[in-house]
Amino acid sequence: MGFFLLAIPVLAVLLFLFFKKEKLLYMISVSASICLIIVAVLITRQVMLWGKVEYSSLGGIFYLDALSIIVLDIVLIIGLMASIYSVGYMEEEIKQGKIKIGRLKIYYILMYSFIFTMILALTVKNMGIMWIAIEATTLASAFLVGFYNDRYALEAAWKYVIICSVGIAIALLGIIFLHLSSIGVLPSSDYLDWTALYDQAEALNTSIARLAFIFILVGFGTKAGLAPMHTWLPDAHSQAPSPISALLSGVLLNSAMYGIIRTVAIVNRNLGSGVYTGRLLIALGILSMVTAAIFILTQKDYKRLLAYSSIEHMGIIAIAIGIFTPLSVFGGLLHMINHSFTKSMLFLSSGNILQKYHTKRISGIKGVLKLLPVSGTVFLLGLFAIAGMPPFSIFASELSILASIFAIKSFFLGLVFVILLAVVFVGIALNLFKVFYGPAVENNLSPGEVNTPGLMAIVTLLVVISLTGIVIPNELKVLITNAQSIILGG
Amino acid sequence: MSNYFDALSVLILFSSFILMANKRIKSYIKTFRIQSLLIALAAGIMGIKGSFEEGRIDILVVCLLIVVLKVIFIPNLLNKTYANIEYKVEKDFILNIPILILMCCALVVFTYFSLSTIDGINAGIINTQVVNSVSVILIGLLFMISRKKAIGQIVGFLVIENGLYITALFSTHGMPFIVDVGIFIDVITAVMILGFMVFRINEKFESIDIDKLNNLRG
Amino acid sequence: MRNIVYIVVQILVIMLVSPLVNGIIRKVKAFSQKRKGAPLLQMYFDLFKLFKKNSVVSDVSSWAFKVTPYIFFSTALAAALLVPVSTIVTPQEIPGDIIMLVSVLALGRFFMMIAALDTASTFGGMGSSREAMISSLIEPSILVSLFTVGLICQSTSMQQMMEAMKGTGIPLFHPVYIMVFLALFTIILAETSRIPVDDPATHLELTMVHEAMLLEYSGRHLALMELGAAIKQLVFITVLVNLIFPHDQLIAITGISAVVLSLFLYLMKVIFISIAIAFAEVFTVKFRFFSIPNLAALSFILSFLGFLQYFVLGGSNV
Amino acid sequence: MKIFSASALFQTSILLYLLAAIAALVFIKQQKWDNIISNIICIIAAIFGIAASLMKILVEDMPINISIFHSTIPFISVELRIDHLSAFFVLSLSLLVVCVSLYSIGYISHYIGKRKVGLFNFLYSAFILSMFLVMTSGNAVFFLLTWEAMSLLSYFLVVFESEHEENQAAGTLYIIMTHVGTAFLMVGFMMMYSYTQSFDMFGSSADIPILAKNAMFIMFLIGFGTKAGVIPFHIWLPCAHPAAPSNVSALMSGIMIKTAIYGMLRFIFTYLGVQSTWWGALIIVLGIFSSTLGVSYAFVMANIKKLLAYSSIENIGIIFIGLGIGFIAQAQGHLTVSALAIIASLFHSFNHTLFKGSLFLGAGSIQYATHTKNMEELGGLIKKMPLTALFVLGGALSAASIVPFNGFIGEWLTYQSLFANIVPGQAALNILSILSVAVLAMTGAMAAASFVKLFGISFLGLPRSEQALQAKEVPCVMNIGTGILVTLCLFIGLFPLPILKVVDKVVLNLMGTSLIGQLQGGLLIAYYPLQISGNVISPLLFFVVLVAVILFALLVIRIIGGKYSERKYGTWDCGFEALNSRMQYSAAGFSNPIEIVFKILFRPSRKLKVEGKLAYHPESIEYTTVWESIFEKHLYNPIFYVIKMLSRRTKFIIQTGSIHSYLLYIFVVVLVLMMYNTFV
Repeated sequence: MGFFLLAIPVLAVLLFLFFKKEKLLYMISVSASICLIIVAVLITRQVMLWGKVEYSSLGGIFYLDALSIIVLDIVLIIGLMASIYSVGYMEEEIKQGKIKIGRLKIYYILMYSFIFTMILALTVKNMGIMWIAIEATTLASAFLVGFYNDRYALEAAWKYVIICSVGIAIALLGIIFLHLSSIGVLPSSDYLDWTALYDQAEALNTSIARLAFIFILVGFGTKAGLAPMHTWLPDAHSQAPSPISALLSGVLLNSAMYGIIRTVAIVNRNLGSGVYTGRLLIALGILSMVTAAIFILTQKDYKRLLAYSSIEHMGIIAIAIGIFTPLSVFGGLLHMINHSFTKSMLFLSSGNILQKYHTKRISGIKGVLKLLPVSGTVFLLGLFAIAGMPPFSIFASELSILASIFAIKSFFLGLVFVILLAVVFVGIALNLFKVFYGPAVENNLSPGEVNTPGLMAIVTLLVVISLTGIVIPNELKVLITNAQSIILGG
Repeated sequence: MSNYFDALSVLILFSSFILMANKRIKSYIKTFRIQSLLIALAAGIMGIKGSFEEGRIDILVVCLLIVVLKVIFIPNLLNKTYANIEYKVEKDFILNIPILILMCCALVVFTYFSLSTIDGINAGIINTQVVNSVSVILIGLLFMISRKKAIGQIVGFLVIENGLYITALFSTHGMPFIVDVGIFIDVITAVMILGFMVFRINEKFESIDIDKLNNLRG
Repeated sequence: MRNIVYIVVQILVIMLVSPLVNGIIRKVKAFSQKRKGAPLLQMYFDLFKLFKKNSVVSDVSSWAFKVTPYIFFSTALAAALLVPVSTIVTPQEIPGDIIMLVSVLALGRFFMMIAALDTASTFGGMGSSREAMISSLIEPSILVSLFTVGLICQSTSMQQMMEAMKGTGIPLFHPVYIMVFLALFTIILAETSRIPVDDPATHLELTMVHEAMLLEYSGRHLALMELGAAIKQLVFITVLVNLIFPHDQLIAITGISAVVLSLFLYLMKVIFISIAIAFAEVFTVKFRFFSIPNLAALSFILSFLGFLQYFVLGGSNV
Repeated sequence: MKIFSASALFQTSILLYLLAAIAALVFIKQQKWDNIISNIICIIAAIFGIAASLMKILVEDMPINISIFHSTIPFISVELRIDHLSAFFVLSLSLLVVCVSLYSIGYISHYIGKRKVGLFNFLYSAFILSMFLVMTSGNAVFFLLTWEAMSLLSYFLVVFESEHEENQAAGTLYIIMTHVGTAFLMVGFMMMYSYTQSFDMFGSSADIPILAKNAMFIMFLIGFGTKAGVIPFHIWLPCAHPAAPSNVSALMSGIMIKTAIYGMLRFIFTYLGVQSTWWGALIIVLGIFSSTLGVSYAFVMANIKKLLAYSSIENIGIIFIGLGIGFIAQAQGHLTVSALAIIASLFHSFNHTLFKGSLFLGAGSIQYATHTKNMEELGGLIKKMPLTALFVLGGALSAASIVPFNGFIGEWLTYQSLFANIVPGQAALNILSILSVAVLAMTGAMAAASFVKLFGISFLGLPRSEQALQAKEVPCVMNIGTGILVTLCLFIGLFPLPILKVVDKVVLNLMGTSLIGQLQGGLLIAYYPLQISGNVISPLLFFVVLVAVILFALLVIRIIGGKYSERKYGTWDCGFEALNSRMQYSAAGFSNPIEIVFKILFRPSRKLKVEGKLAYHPESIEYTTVWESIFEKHLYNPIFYVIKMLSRRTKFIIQTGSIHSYLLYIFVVVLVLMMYNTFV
């Protein structure tokens, strides 16, 4: 089964290379995504059945367990949504003359390479290869960020590649140190194998493991958008085409966070407590939330605003992992899922707004609910959702995380957490709510939606996040609980 | 044996000092080539040693890759890129050079103290080689910070990669082969992408001065 | 039976005495101005005449205008029922207390202010607006001063308070009551449209408050409004005299003669206060409208000081 | 499960609200039917609600537990627990909903074809449902969930007429304030969780140390205070309530802000238990500020709905004063006084629901007929809309706490509890109490003045605009809705005891102390005078006396003056040509004296614009007064300004656009973390 996971994107990329017709490209893309989803469902079932799935091919580096399957499923679902959305989005871009068919081809090739690298990162157990895959995601998405090829896009892409590569390089240093700490403990065939590292965690060299954690945290933290290494994120998210922004925010950040979580599990097991890693994670998490709050308060560009909100939520997840109790880890993983869904929904619907108004500046937009009744509504509700209003799902996970903070009696942290959430909400409300109402702007835009497939995608996401705010399927809960015990041990 | 490695690691560190002291693009590309050569040398010695003692040849293969890619291909590519863009002679660094060199010294000291927490330092597991190579990484980062030109940043990035590689080499005698190869592929792709982007930047901004890329703020 | 006697006595006394108070005040003022002045009973004649006159009603006005005189009058009379003139003639229980008293008067005032707006006349609006201000400013001191007395007497019912005050000797020598007395006296001046707050004799647009609201009334409506105002004035005077100058403890006898004696003493006290009010009117000038808040503040401070004397500063036993 | 148990009735009611919301969406195409159907279902649901809550309070003593659903997500569940207190608030809600929904059938009809009626009705029913659930929720998380849902839904209702800029701004301000308030609640709930390991708000708080309890009290006070609109957290209220459609304003002002009172009683009074006297003192201070400032602002407003909104702040202040006394007395162990005070505040909150509901509905009728909320454009409506005028007058009298309406009874009880709370020897508390008395007195008088202004300027005199001249009486169904509420106001004012008995039962259940001994009487209790510790009032008797006196006066005058005859003639116009509407006192003129007296509060700035060449005969004079809101100017704006400045400055310091600084951050973080590792 696992073979298909990697084969389908590769196949799709090959097909994109050969075909040239617009319709055909759309079809390939959507059907590839659907196939991936089917495969994912089957593998998820396997994982649920056996706890983990291992493959012997290529030296047995492929491995899936509850933690990776959660992130993987997010990748594939958001990937499907993005590819459905892309159909309408790209049609409109071509109609507006912004891009040509040739560019469309490149777009799809890069997009599926991007998805491929992420799948790879999540399905291997060798940390070195995971690192390679994560670095490859940067490279695959670099041109997607710079897709529009103007000054801004180019600038964003340059910063994206440089900062992420440097950050990731530091992560490699961390991985080297982790490797170093295991020398003499693991047999050479198990070098860098994270399951082996985890099993033998108590025997690792503690002082090196601590150092390794620092470098990995900074490295993957850069990719995950933790402040102050977040600086590439708002630029890249705001300049990329909207489906790509959705993928970056909803998927890429999680993959990087996945790397951190794996390391935390190993290092905490080695140290015997979560205090050392917890302090660092919480510090960076709070810093991310503060940064995001400051930037959201007076943000003038709505895609950047959403990007900063991603930083905030990555901070929240980092805090949750840092607390390192069952409840907090559960909340953190749930939050990862919820954030991905909500944020991709927001980026996708913001794409519709962008295509209608041709501006990313908030001040240039008025009367969204009139012009784009569906996307506007989804966007508005999504803003409430992302700010943590019930009955949307983010509220539920934030509640768990907050409860876990208070359960360990760190009131100051809890207070800061709540205040920052409130400040972010204030920022969103102050800046963005005005775009929805009032008459449509004077430059006689006609009301009506353009992206029908996209609407399907975002409405589906809206339904999902509303429902999962109240109840999650039992299977998911089991998966998260399994992942939680993978992280916490025992 | 380890004396040779100590000496090599110091030389590599020294080469990165020189890199930092270089004012012009052409000269630091040259310094980078020399540094890569030193690394290839280290890898070669280690590889020969490995093939004699354990029968591994993967380090040798990697050594070959280094020679091909880092000593020959990438510097040439950078030179070509540099030659292709119209380039006016401008000051390329932010702080002045003596200060930067002093900062590099401080970094080495800092790295030493930072790594001294490791149990058993200087007792076989980890030693001056590692300190030196980690310092190279940090110096590479500092180099990126201190250079305004796009090519300077690429070189800085490559120095970081070099530092990483020798860290791996000196501390763990090389990563698993597949990982090493993967890293190389990544690096080469990254450099190619960056090189391509330098052209674009030159096209759009009429300069490869990275300071001009400051439209996306706040 | 007791209740019916109470109601009859109360209504008779109040209705008969209230115009007299106006007469006395006018007479004293006339004397002070070296005039002979109108007869003491002039207001009775005026009312009688007005009852028989036709009413002229503004064609702009609505039912609110015509209903108001009746409501105003009846609230004044109902208020009078809450304040016994004599503690000898009392019902079993008065179904209302000082809070109710204030609220009942507020009902009358509410309608009076509305009626003034009903005619679309400039003066009406002016009077009503000014009345709104004065009443808002004076209300706190009414309640605080009455509350202070009530708290000492352990009841908010006027009847109980009067009963309790009988046992306090000469209240005016007590720090609490002297403050309350001064406060209540000021309140009377403000509430009954006396100089220095208002001038009942004026019809100059700049100074009118109460009169401005009555400007459009005529005939029986006017009579009811005038009578109501007079009753309201007497109610306040009664509150003052019966609380601060209790007299029934002086009466040793019982029976009808005691009632007569009590009422006579009451009348004397009312006349005394009327003369005092008249003197106050004679010796002051009308304030600028926006100086009235100072007066209100004064009366509030007086009542508040009275409260402080007992409940905060400790005071002596009362 | 018995069919006729309170529990079943409650569940039916909830289901019916749900049905109403769904029906509103189902019939979205047939707007007319949509409106009628969903409102009628709401009415039926509300009637069930009334029955259920009465049954609960009067018959059943054990709290009802309804556990509907426990989610797979930690803490999230749908769990109801209804005790007397919940039932009492549900009673207020349901009563109001019956009338407002009746009213809505007519009121919303003018949206048909112009706006999305189906959407409106969906939001409307869901909003009611959310309030219902807030009052009956069984654990803190579900409370929070429904609380936020309530905020969200009411936000959408506030911005429903979103084409006006000020409505959008009002909505944004509202949602921000309420969300920030909720954040404080959240902290409070979380502290609860951290000490007791559960979100059970009916459990014991014995494990919470006193310091934490104090902190939680502050959190709850700010959180609920924001929702209640208590000064200084009130700034959203005068913007949001007028912005919403009038039936929604009636709900928001009438009952939504009361959920905060419910919350305070539930979480502070019963869960935490009153720990020290300063809690109550703080609440009283807030109450004093709210009632004085609220009513002062109300008086100067020319916008009817703004006036009503500020009046709500005032009434919340009065309720707070009552609550504060209850808290103080509870802390001192004077249980009877405490019970009296809590009864007073609950009763006043019930009354406020009725009269503020009716007034907002009345304001809605005015808006329906004239399309304006501005008093300066109204006048003379009493002849065009006699019924509406009558109802607004009734509501106004009640709101001014004048006998024989219910507002008075509530205020009387508050006075009585203040009275009982003053004993020699506790200096600070006595001063606070007597200040409350003064404040209540002034508030009463100024409220009366405000409502004279509201009624007098908009209904009496000459019409000030074309719309007012063209006004027609609103549909009968709207007047029925308003009328029921006003009749109830009068009825409760005359016969306070039945409903007081209900309140007493609630308080008995809440704190184990009751005044029932003083409120004895069987079926005929309605006719008994109200007696609290020896002080008696009988509004009914007063009313009878009033009527008797009027009849008596009529009789006497008839005898003396003979048959009544009148002559119609114009109002005296000072000798000018003819009376016109511009010669009347305007709303601004009416409130001018107070405005000048309280200059320090309003800081009015006046502008006089004179047009025309001749100095003494200008063509037009325009006089405008602008008030400063001291809280916005001196509290909120500076805070906002500082935060925004900070944000704007830091933004460009952090995200400079220069890649070098970005790399520097990474560099510094690496060094710092390495340092951390060395030293820790």
